[in-house]
Amino acid sequence: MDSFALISNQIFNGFSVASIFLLAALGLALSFGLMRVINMAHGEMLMLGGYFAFLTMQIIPGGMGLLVALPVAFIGAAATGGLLQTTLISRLAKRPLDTLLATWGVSLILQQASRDIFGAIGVEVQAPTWLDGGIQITEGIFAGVSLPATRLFIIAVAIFVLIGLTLIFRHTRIGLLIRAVNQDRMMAAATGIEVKRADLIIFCLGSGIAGLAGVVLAILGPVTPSVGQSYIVPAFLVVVMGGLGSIAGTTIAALMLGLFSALAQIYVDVSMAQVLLLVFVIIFIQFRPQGVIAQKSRALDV
Amino acid sequence: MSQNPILQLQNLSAAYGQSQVLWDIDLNLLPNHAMGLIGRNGVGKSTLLQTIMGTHKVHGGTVIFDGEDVTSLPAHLRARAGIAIVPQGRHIFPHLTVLENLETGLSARGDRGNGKLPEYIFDLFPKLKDVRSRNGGFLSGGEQQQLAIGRALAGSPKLLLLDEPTEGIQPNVVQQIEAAIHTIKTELKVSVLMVEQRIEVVWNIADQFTAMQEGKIILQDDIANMSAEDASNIVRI
Amino acid sequence: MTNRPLLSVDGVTVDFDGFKALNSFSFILNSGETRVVIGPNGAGKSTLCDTIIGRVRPAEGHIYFEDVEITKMAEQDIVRQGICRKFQAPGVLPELTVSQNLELAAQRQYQWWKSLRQGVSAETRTIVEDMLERIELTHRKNEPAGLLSHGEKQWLEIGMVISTGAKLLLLDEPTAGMGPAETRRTAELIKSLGDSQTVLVIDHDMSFVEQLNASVTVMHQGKFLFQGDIEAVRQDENVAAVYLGKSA
Amino acid sequence: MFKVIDDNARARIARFSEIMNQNPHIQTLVKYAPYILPAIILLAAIAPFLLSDYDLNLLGRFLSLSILALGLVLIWGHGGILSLGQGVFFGLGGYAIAMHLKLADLASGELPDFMVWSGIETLPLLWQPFQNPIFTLLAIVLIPGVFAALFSWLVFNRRVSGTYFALISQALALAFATLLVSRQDWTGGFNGLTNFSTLLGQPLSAASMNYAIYWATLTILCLCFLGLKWLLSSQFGVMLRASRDGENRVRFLGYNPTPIKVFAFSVAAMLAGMSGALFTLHAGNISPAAVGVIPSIEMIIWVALGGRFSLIGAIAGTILINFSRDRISSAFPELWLYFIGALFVLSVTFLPKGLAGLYEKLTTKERDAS
Amino acid sequence: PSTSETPTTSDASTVSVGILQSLSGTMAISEITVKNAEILAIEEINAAGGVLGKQITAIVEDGASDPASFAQKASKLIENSNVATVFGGWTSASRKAMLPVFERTNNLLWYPVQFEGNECSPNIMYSGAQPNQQILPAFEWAVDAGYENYFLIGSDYVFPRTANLIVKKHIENKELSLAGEAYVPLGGTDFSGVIAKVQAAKPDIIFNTLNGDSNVAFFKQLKAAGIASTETPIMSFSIGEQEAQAMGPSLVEGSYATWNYFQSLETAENNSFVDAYKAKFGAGAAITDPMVHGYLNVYAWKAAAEKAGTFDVDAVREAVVELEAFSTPMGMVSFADNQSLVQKALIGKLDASGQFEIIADSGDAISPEPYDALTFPGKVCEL
Ligand SMILES: Nc1ncnc2c1ncn2[C@@H]1O[C@H](COP(=O)(O)OP(=O)(O)OP(=O)(O)O)[C@@H](O)[C@H]1O
Ligand SMILES: Nc1ncnc2c1ncn2[C@@H]1O[C@H](COP(=O)(O)OP(=O)(O)OP(=O)(O)O)[C@@H](O)[C@H]1O
Ligand SMILES: NC(N)=O
Ligand SMILES: [Mg+2]
Ligand SMILES: [Mg+2]
Repeated sequence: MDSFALISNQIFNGFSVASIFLLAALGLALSFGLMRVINMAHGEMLMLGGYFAFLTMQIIPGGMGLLVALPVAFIGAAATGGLLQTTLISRLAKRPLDTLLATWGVSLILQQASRDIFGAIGVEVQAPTWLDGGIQITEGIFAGVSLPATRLFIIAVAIFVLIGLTLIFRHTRIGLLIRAVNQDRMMAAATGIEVKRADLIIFCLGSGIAGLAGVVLAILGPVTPSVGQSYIVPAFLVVVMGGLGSIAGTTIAALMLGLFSALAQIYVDVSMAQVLLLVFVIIFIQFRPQGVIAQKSRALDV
Repeated sequence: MSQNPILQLQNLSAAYGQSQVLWDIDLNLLPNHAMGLIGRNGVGKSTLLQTIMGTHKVHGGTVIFDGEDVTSLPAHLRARAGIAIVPQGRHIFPHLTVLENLETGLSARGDRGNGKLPEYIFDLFPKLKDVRSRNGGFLSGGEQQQLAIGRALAGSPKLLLLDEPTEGIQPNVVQQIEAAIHTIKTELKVSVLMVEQRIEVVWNIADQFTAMQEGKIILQDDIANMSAEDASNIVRI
Repeated sequence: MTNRPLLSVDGVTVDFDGFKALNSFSFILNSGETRVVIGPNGAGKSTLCDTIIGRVRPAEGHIYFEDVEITKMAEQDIVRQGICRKFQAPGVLPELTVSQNLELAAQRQYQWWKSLRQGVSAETRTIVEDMLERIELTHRKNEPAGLLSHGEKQWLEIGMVISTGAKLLLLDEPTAGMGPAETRRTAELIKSLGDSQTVLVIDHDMSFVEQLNASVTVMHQGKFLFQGDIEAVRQDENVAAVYLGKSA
Repeated sequence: MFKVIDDNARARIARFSEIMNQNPHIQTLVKYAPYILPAIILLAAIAPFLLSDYDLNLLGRFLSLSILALGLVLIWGHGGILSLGQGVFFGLGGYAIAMHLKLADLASGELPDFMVWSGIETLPLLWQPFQNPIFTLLAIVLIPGVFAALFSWLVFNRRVSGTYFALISQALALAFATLLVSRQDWTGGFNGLTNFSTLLGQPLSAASMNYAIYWATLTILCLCFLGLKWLLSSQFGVMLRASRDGENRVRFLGYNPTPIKVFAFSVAAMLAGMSGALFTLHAGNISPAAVGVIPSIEMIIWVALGGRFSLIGAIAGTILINFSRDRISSAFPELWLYFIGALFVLSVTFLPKGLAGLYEKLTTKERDAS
Repeated sequence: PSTSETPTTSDASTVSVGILQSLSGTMAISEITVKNAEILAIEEINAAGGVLGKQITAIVEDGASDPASFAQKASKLIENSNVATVFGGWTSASRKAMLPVFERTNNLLWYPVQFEGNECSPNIMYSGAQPNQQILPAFEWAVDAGYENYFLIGSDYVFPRTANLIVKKHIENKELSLAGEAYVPLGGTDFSGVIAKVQAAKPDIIFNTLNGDSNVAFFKQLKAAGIASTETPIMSFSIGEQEAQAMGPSLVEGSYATWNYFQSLETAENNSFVDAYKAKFGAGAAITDPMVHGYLNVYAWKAAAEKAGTFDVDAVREAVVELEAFSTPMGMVSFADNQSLVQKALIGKLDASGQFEIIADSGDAISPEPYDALTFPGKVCEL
């Protein structure tokens, strides 16, 4: 296999890594857009998704298990996220940085709780047989490129989520109301929108998506109490790069970071690639400090 | 005057943190009436409207709207009960288009209505039709003001709270807005509570007036009883 | 010295995704004069201010202040040239006291290391005390500015802008939300500035404009429409059609 | 926990506990408030004669950490800059002194042990200046300061702040720890640097050395405290708070908020650097585990609990949490995470101004009542 | 866990010892099992009458997976609790952090885990394998089996890096080839880039020094990428019975590991140890190499103290290395003069039940060499 195949492989890997970044970051971006709040326990929603997948597959092993696990993890994580939102985050509505810290506390508690429940060592979800194999290209210029089915599946999940979200936001009334809350909470309430419910919906939705990401991670590796932590920092960087609350921006940022990370790994090791990822973001904001998709407004944001 | 008031404030008070800004406000507004609320800067006029709307917390006393005690209702439920506000500073949703801004106003109808914008909004403010697909944040002040009123009307309210609707508006549009408010009151049968600095606007539209000073109501009467002298005293020339 | 151009705006076009908020607009302000700019909502008045102060960058044209081109300068550098602007929505620093807000404006020591000292100079203090009197906020000087009402904030901000000692003040709707009494006092405040400070005032309140007794420029759709004193403006048919309406 | 108590100290302790016992009410707390601080400083100064070696060492560590906490009051409380990456600057200071200590122990031509087993043959250029103690002392302060200035300038100059800055600084902590681990040949990797024997020619294990380091820490802490008090009450403090509340407004008054924030951030980083160096002396080692994401965010909770606007509160919070950690994690190791997690949630939710805010509230209420 | 805050040496009938492992944090899962084994040994000794006529009191402290905490707690145990000796540590980082504390206080640490060598302190007893007791025997086995092209992958910390440095020297020395070398941050789970490199390099065998959970991700993604362990065998150095069972044996079945002990060892001593452990800590428990080292450390300390007739550290230390070979679950072992354990290396192949089938061993017990002569010429252990 030549270096061309290595690069092609890494580009493909980049898309799959980007899909994970995206699934991990979307929920963050949504609630950040709506409430200016970053949920530091978002990584634990991924973790929950993983454990829900594990539990589901204990009950329904085999090929069907994974397909059932997806909705189960979505609902489970969404419910947990909803609980977190109503009990804690809604109390801190006007103090975004404090929310960040409080949710970090929640993250510690959730990690320790899952350590007590499931043990510190990872549990394992077995990928169904229909995800064995993949596409191996043996001829032509892409010879040597292999597209494992698991990674194709991850990309498919991300695309599915993106389409769903776009439909909701652009073409439903709920989407409009959520965008209104996003922009002026006080006024939204005065026009008759139930702001807290919009928060709750977004939070559940975002957590649910993280739950899906957790299932996806479970196919790739162990489900551990700290599984969310390993993806959360890149997800934060995606949010930073994406621009406020924009799905398109988040998607583009995830793609850029995923591809950058994968391509960097051709030349440097994983550790250095992580460092370069931050350098990349800092350079990026020199050019586009408002993120990939900037929202223009005339407000003097004093 | 056998009618029941559409809005009744009893002993209402409000505060920002430790500092109280409204003291024992009593006020009655009759259906299909317009009331002008006047007073110096900082006496608490905006706070009073926010407290009626429910976007500011009631500290004490009661708000009765259309015969029901709404004191403990959150803002969105008061909106659905039929209160609408055009706040000071307009608070347009900057990244929604004009049309979308108007559509958010439909939420106040809850499940009522057919989800369509009432035509009269565009009759009142033809300009909005021209800019309907522009983002609200890009409109000029006057355009935004019209949009804010339109958005409030989209929910078919029974009571419209207007906080300095002519602030920063060009003179001929002020006339339009005045006319629009008049239409809103007389033809759409919406009661109006309006904070206004321009005494002539109050004069032209309102049936009653209320003057505030330092968080208290100091005078309340029919506009017909207000002499020019009163007017100038109130605003303390 | 009143006839030396202080600010000249030369053929400026501001383009918002195809919409020209300013359209080859030119404009000259002489040192010491007070100029009122009026025009319909959306005519581009605030955009003109934004452009002068560097918040919006023109697609075409140049802006000179005392013969120095400021078209592309950083905001704070434009301010340091001697231009200060009041925004339409009041922008005071909510957690600083009223005095501190004014001190910040008045002391004009822009290098950050010069702030490494206790207290403000006696000179600054005098300016601030004086200004507190003028804007009638002496009794609230030690309260956080965030506790002021909308109108009081407007006054504070006007006070801040004047205290900077800027040669050119841009006042965008300084009387918005003020009653007749306050409006009158604002007009007096502006008139009391004398020749040392050039003022550009934007407002819709014709009685206020009248009190200022200054020359008036009328804008329309990003362009120049009319110039003259208030009486001439009142007489002009075009202005009546697009702006003043039947009465006023 | 009391070891040696001479008569003098006994008398002072007696007086102190008298104050505490006689007057359990807050009102008297107010009355004695002016004496509390001097009393605490005095107690801290004589702590070497009161505490066991182990507890003294702990106290020394926590006082070192307090220096970092002071910096957080500056940037977070007064500047509105939430940095989740203070561990980086802490680490830079810690590694700087650790590099010096490693080199000081070696005969010339020798290499630190970990370089040998990482396959390095000559001392890297990066290490060479650290042979010089003066350079090292400067480096402890200046490297974090300059690096922080560069980093924060890149971010603040592009007007990126608030939550974005918090997230970027967290990524910085991750990147720094990762880099330390992956450059084992230069940094000792995951193990970090440890096993130091002398400081400025004196053996570190001597008891007198422990005392000296402790007193040095206490002195530096007091000086930093006074310096920051001055800075916060200066015009710079006003500008910093102004930039926190209205960055654009400040800009349109002709000031550039970027250097103000950068300077504050850099000062906090210098404090963190000193803190890291002193901590390394007390702890005898520095490793990536002390500087990464998790330690960095724990630093925030010290200040959140103590009070983000209060210098004293920050010191109190730091000492309180770290002592509880020593006690709780020994007794109930698995409870510690629940405890610190709950502390985050509760203190941030219910005590936004921390213990200092609570104290203020109680005392002003009392004053108003009387 | 049994804990105590008060010093106990004044009590004539007991002697306290410290147990210092991570009971929280990422390492807890592994280290708690070692703590359990150490406690088991202490209880057995107490039940049999104690040591030098005294009952042993174990004071357990949590190192919290953090080197600075290990150092702090070590000095707490020694200086506040006055323990006679300490059993503990797992990561090299924790050991390195504790070393100065033990040297300063002249106490003794019993360290139970395989490590990278390059260290010998008079205040530490190293019972875990030195590189020449684990890595090199595995390499020699691979050479004998005819593998020529080696890919080295490890977690990014000192043990993998140093172990691989040694392996690389030996590969070079034997004129074999290095297919690649890659490190992933501890706990890392994204192997896409590494696997692409493995695919590109086509090695004969992979030497795996990944730690903990990273292994699961690595094996899974390897499988997903279509690299079967039958074609490209993997030799692991940190996968024990516990890890294998948690990972699901099907994932790692057929891969190799090298240790000094496997649970599957069929000896009477081992069977009784395994039974005793399971009786106390649950039938499902997996028994691993570091646990046995932790367990035998306690017995070695007892024997040495009895030989010396005192708990005095210097006397005990001298006595340990003079002890006759003694019987342990892993067979007869003794401590060499450099205070490391003389022991055999075993190569196991993982079966479907999560146990290792022992397929080769080093024959004789291997003398521990802290410094590999080829990689670090001229370095010797001077105590
Ligand atoms: N967000 C706030 N926080 C604290 N105090 C406030 C706040 N907003 C207003 N206030 C205080 O409440 C008082 C009343 O303010 P309000 O805005 O209701 O006055 P107003 O009558 O509407 O004034 P204006 O004519 O200027 O709009 C003011 O004196 C002000 O100090
Ligand atoms: N950022 C922007 N993007 C797009 N259009 C904009 C933007 N800013 C202003 N506009 C448009 O430019 C026009 C001029 O706006 P400007 O605010 O300058 O008007 P104005 O004369 O100040 O009006 P008013 O008297 O209502 O304050 C308006 O039609 C507005 O919609
Ligand atoms: N010694 C080890 N495995 O860290
Ligand atoms: Mg108001
Ligand atoms: Mg304007």
